[in-house]
Amino acid sequence: MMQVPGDVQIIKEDNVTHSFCGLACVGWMYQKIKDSFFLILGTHTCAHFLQNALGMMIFAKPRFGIALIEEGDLSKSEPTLEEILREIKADHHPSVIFLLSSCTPEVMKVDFKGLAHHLSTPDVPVLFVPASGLVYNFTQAEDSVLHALVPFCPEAPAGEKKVVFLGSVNDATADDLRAEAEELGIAVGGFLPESRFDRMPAIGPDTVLAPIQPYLSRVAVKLARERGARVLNSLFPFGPDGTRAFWEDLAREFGITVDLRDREKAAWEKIRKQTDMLKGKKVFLTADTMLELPLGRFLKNAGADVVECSSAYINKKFHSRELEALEGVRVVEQPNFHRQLVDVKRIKPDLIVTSLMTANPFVGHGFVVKWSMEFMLTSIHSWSGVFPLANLFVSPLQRRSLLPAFDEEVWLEGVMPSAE
Amino acid sequence: MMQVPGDVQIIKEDNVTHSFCGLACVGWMYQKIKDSFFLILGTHTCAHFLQNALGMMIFAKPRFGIALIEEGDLSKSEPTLEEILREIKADHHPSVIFLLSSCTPEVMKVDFKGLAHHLSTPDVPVLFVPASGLVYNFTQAEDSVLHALVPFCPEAPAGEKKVVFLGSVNDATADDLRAEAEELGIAVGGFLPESRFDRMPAIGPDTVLAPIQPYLSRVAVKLARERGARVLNSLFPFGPDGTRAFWEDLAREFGITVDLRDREKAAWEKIRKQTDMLKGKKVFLTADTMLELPLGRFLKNAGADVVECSSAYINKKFHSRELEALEGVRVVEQPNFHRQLVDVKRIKPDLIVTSLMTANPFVGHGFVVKWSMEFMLTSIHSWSGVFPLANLFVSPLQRRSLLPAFDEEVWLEGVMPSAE
Amino acid sequence: MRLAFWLYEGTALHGISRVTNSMKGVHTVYHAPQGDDYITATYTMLERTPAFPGLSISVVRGRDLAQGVSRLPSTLQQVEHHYHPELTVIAPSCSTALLQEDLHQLAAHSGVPQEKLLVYALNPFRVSENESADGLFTELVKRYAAPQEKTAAPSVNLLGFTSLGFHLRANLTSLRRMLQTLGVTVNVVAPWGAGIDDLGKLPAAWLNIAPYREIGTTAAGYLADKFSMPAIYEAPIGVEPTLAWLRSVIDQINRVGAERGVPPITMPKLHNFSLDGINAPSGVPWFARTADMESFSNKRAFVFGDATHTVGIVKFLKDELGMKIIGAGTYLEQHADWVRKELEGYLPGELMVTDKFQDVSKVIDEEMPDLVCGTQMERHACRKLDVPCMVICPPTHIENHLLGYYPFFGFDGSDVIADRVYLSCKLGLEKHLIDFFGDAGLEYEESTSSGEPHEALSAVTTGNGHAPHGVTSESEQGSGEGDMIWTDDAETMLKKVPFFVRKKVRKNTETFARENGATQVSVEVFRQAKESLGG
Amino acid sequence: MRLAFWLYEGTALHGISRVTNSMKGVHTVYHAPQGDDYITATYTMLERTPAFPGLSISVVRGRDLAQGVSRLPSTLQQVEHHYHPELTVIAPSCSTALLQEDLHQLAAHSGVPQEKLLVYALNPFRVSENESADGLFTELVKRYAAPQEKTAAPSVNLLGFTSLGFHLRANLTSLRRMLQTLGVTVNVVAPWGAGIDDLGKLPAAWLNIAPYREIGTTAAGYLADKFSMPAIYEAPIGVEPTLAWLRSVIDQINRVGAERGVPPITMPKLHNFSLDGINAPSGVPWFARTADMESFSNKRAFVFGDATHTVGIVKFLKDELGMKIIGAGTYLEQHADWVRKELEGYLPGELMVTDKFQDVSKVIDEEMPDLVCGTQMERHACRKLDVPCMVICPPTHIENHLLGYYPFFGFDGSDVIADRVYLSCKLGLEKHLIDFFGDAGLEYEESTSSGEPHEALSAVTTGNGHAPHGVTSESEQGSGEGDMIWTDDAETMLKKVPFFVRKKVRKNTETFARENGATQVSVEVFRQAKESLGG
Repeated sequence: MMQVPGDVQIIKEDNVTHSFCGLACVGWMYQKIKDSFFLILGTHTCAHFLQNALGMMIFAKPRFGIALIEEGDLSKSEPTLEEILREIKADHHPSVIFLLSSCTPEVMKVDFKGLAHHLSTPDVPVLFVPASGLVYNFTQAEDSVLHALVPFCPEAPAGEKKVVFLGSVNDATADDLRAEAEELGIAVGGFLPESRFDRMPAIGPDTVLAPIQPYLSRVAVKLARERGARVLNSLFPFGPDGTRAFWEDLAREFGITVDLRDREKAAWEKIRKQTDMLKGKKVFLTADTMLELPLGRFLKNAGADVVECSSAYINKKFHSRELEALEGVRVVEQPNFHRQLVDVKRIKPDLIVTSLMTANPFVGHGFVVKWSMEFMLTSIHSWSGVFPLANLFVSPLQRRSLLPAFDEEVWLEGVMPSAE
Repeated sequence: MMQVPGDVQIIKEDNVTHSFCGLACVGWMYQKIKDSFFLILGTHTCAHFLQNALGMMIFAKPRFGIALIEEGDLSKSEPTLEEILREIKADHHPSVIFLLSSCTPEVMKVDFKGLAHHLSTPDVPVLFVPASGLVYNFTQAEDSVLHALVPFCPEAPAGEKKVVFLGSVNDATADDLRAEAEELGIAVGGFLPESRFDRMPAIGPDTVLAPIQPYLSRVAVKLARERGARVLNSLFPFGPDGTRAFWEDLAREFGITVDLRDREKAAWEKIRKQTDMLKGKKVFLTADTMLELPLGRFLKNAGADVVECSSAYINKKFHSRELEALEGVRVVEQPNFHRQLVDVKRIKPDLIVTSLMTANPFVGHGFVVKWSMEFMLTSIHSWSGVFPLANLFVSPLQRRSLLPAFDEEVWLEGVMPSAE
Repeated sequence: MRLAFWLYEGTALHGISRVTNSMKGVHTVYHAPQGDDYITATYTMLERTPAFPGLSISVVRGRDLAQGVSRLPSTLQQVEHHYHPELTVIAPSCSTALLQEDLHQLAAHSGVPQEKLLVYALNPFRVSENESADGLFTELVKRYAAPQEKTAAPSVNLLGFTSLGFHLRANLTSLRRMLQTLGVTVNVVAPWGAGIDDLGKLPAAWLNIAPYREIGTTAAGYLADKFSMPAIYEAPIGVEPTLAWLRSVIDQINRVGAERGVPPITMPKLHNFSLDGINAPSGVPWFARTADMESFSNKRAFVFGDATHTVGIVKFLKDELGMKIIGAGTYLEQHADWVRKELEGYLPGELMVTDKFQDVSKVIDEEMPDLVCGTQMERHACRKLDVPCMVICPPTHIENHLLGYYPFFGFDGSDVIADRVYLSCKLGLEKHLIDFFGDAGLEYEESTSSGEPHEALSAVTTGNGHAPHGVTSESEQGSGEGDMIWTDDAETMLKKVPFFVRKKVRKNTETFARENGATQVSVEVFRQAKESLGG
Repeated sequence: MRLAFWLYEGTALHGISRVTNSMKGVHTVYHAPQGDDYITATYTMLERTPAFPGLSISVVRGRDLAQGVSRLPSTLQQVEHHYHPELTVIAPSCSTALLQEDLHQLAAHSGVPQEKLLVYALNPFRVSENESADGLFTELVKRYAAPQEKTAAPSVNLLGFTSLGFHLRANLTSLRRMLQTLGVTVNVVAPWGAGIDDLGKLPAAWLNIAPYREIGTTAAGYLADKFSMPAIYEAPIGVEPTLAWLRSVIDQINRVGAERGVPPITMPKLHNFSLDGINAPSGVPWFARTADMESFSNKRAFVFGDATHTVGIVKFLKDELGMKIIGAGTYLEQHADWVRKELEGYLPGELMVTDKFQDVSKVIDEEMPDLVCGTQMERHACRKLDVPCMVICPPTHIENHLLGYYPFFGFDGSDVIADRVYLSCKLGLEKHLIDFFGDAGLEYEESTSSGEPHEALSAVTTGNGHAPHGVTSESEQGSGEGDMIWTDDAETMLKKVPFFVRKKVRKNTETFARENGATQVSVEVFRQAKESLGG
């Protein structure tokens, strides 16, 4: 157990399992940066993973692909990607190619930095993005992508005091955040990332970086170090509580004092039906997307009994405000799934927020679940995200109450060999 | 039995059954005349017929519809269609509305001519098209449609010697016929119908009408009578034999002598594989589309043994050349289906060309069939139609030879109550 | 008089021939103009009848009318001569009905024995397909059902199964299999496959099962009155209704059995009802609880059809899949009261009762449901709007007459219906993906490679290979109330909303604006609406 | 090294877990970096497993490598402690395989009894999903199958049924039902549903049935060698193959029976194989002969998939539906020779053998078949081209994992396959209609009402609600040889050809022009080509 400011205790276990590796970030990053190509130097396993994780989006020619390491390539000194890059450029004309590492070439000790440098042209830079499962979990590789983009953010001159929002969100959410900031009198410098490679925001010593996703600590540190930018230390803008703190704190950075208590209150009021339902409910968050800390905090403030809030990676500094707000909640980093399973059976939570891999088996054990992935794919930021956020938690509970009784002896018979 | 020139005997029986009424012509006429609307004054039965016959083409708003006679309308003196016409015009902006009669209003003695006249406006004429099953079979109502279009064909001045092709064919076929005529030095005046209402061909005393469909005798007679046009008396342009005769005879009308023997021979040669297969095969044509006479003639000349060639309506004059060519073949008008069934079982034809209604039951009795409707919906005219025409007859024979043996005791068990 | 394009119900004549085409040894003679036997094609093509349907037309031509000649007697003679039916049903068409001919007398002139003829002269302007079929079937049952001993072992009749019925053969198989598992014999199925002698044997069964509200219930009612035969009228659509149906069969059989001193039957282990006899009889209860089905909670369904299926499917969607029902309707006015009663508590508003498909189409256009269950007409209306639709009842298309086993009844039927709902709807995670990225993530593809954007969209949204159309861009416009102006940048924002909900969002936003006194939709109004309406 | 977008086969690890996830009491431990257990999601989501699959990952992190630490022993202990499997299979991933660790030794350090562990360390760069699964299954059979008495009554084992297999459960049900009708008992199904003790009992059966070329045949071969068990390797896909399969089962059973003095079994009446026991067991033979199926004679089909289904479907399309096969291929190089032999006489050219989906896609693009039977990849390639496609084997999508009974094996399977062919292809008459009117008949609609043309096209061409895309206008261009110029009026004429054959017509015309020495396609050349090529 380690101590963090505010006396929150983090239990650290041996592993996160049942979650994706960093390559998964390709799924949303390629859609966000619309003139990009994501090339993974990897094996059959990486390709099969993407195929299954992103199988819903099989196009004839997707804007991501695998430079496939085959048996014969193992004995070669360095991979030769020239031909593959030619193919990509001819078919897709990307403005930028992200070259993602994966486990096998890392074990092979491929010099990715040198490789990316070698492949770059003035027209189409090739940026190395470390993403392998040896180091990175699920959403974390977005941090690596943004890291790689830093050199392509112009230097903002000193004195240009603007906020740059850190984290990829869809265009509608970005519009919302920008408008909200402007309404509060905050000058907006843009988003990292923007949706085109050539439009990355200017960042300089008077930039305020406002992280809007909780898995981007490395790029925040880098920008603070390299550009002297200031990193907002607040809650993440999820839920009425987080959104109020976020905007008030951000305004404060710009010397603006705003009191959003009424707005927060109104937002809570708007989701009263939902919070009434959540009140006192035991909620268990297994580790998956690294959104768990702010989600747990919102649940706690909504009156739920967060019985465990686990996350793959917790940064004491970057997450300090969330951790403070989670005081009293059992917070686990790198949880052991076997132990979680035992605890779940003992605690019998009313709702489990968990990964695609584990959701149905939890249901099979009689629990109500919510896919953690859904929080990635729903606009849950800021004020307009309050309602969808609350609904995501409530809808499985509501649904379960409507379905008829379930005799598992009858209806699970033969569903799977392992279920017998 | 009646005698026709050339000693061909036509057996006339009591009825054609298992075929559609004239309303069916809507199916292709509305597609041919692209700025038209076809309105049928009829009952639930008419609507249900179109729904089933054209069911494959259910659009949200098709360019044909039924002015539905409901029980309350039976006691009214004359139908009031104003409101319905407003609706049609607002939704479809047709250049012309064809008002088709059907059985019930004919029994009710609705004054269709007066009605059409009353509903017509200078912008959008409403043309009466008699089409009811009390009088008209299947394709025959195209004759009525063309009849109604005659006033909208400009008068061609005397001395303007051109051919006007009579009968609706698709645009590709029309192009072919036009090009072929021009190559032979024949001036083309157009087609009745053209594919737009305002482009109907000019017809006058020096127009040569070349019927390209065998079910249009009335409009031919009308144009001869009213405009003094000359009607080509030849074979219809189906198959190498018919196509050669058609073009040679048409050219002769224009004082041009052409010898298409080589071309005919080449065309036969091109379908030799098909005619080899047809040779000696017993083919039975039940009555359906009124294409039967030229089809039977082609089959006969291709070497098949046409054991019966039935048609719903035979016009001794209009069909004289086809009838001559069919000498020796049993030709029946208005055949009795029950008798045909007996004959079929006795004669055991190798191929039956028959309607949608009867095809599968004939197959169930062990026969090989071809849908007569398919000849309506395939480009079988002139030289480029030779190959598709021959294939239509041959493909079911080929197919049957490829399928495995069929034990009807096993495979028809329970397929339909009536099959047991 | 009204302008009709397509109709839900067929004609009275169609109803008659559906019954007679179902039966053995029964012929119909239409006294009608040439072409009125077009209905033959629906049997020979949709049901692929390998024998000629027992339908002959006695053609009435204009000339005959003028001359006062009728071919009916001669046609009846020909039919008798060629086919020797046990019974010939004679029916007028709509046009000949107006002639007010005495069909009985004409029939008598045929010389065919009168007991082999039945004149069934409904008013075709008043009676349609289902009522006609139900009526004729009842007539036949009245005519032939004979008092007799009950069978020794428990037995049932299955009534109302009729040629061209929706997934008829598979439903029949599903019921047969369940009854077999219960140890109950099928005495007679009628009209499907029944001969005249089978109708005679109807009263030998212990119980009548008449699951179709449209056809067979009247006959079952007659048999109840006349022969004191109990009847079950429920359709086993869905898992819970199937369980209730099975309990009901057991209960009714055991009541008769008790009177007759036959030992009661009991409910077998439910896995005995599965196709392999060893597994859960349906996957639906588990499926409904799995994680990706959770997204179905918020799916808004609209159901329109006949009586039986409208009721069954509304209940199934709500009770077993947990979907939201935003409306339902039927084209069968004569059964509307029954549907209303059955669906009490299920509908947010009034039951829609209409036979005008344009009106139904309009409701779909306005509501933009996440799923429509309807007829072939609704499917076409929906395709235009890119609204998912599945066909649940007639009128159908040839694709509803397939070879495989796709019942709607019983446990097996629940699986089939759930699969179709699943395949029709946009899937859970995939919908999220579109919701999240909108069209935006795909526009790049559009500009660089032809065909791709469709591809992308379809793969993401439907996941079932049925591509949505990219054709809504126009149709979504201009169907608002028309009096609300959008600023350019508000329009731009709207474009960031996924295309398949854009229309709905536009409508909701305009309503919000109006309620809040705005005269146009600005970016600000749009954002307020978004926040207020929950994103 | 090559650029890959999508792959046909999964990894060796996937093959291993497909086998162990099929079984009871067997666990797999992946020695792999975090995330390599992604495969768990395919089981929990596609198969909707209500229990946790027996898969645990022993995570290898960069830090561990640097420190020379392995978590494997601890993971094995945890697995033993929490789940008590009878057997744990230990497998490396592609990255850990490179580390050349001694997994046996690491396993030994766990303290878990060695007889409960099996290290299965394939070369994941050489071995893929199917070979890995087949290999592991054979290993397990070798390890556990024990000599013993045969069962008294005729019995079979069903081998190769494996988690995530194509329409696995339905196929299994189909075989179970047929065997039951024959009066033959199923001794063991494996790996699906089998425990270690079931593997032990395998030699008790009279006969092995291993219908999947990919998985199970090697084990059946081993059992034949070691225990002299006869085996049937054919897959009963299609009516005739099913009949042959039944005869083969009877024959093999009776041979064993003769040795054992057990009376022979005989072929029952075929209607006993139908779902209701009273009708034809399949609708395919009749369906194939009906009139609208006649149009299928000229339909050109291309088949690409695994070995079992490629062979089965090519034969079915040609032999039973009478379609033309224009080509076929497989992504399983190791089975290519077998496929070639099986399809001798069926293919006009060479069997295509590739695991590059782009290459397959290119062939489809060039040939524009009337039907493609392939994998999920082909379906996507086809959608772009508006070529009808049905999925016949893995890789699949969640829609291939449904609740209902849609087997590909047996009589019931023949019905299902035929239905899918029918629904996928453009129908007979409807295709004629389009052929005849081309786009032309619909252009008017296009200009007056939005959405309508799609509507019209789709209703006419597919008849199954799956609208074709109107997006081919660009893609059809420029894919000719590129060196042939078309005059404007020839282009106009080409536009009158229905859009979905336009590309093919363009190509044929250019070939004709070239062969006839023309340097450009004029109207005249086009017409000559049309006449010469048969319209």
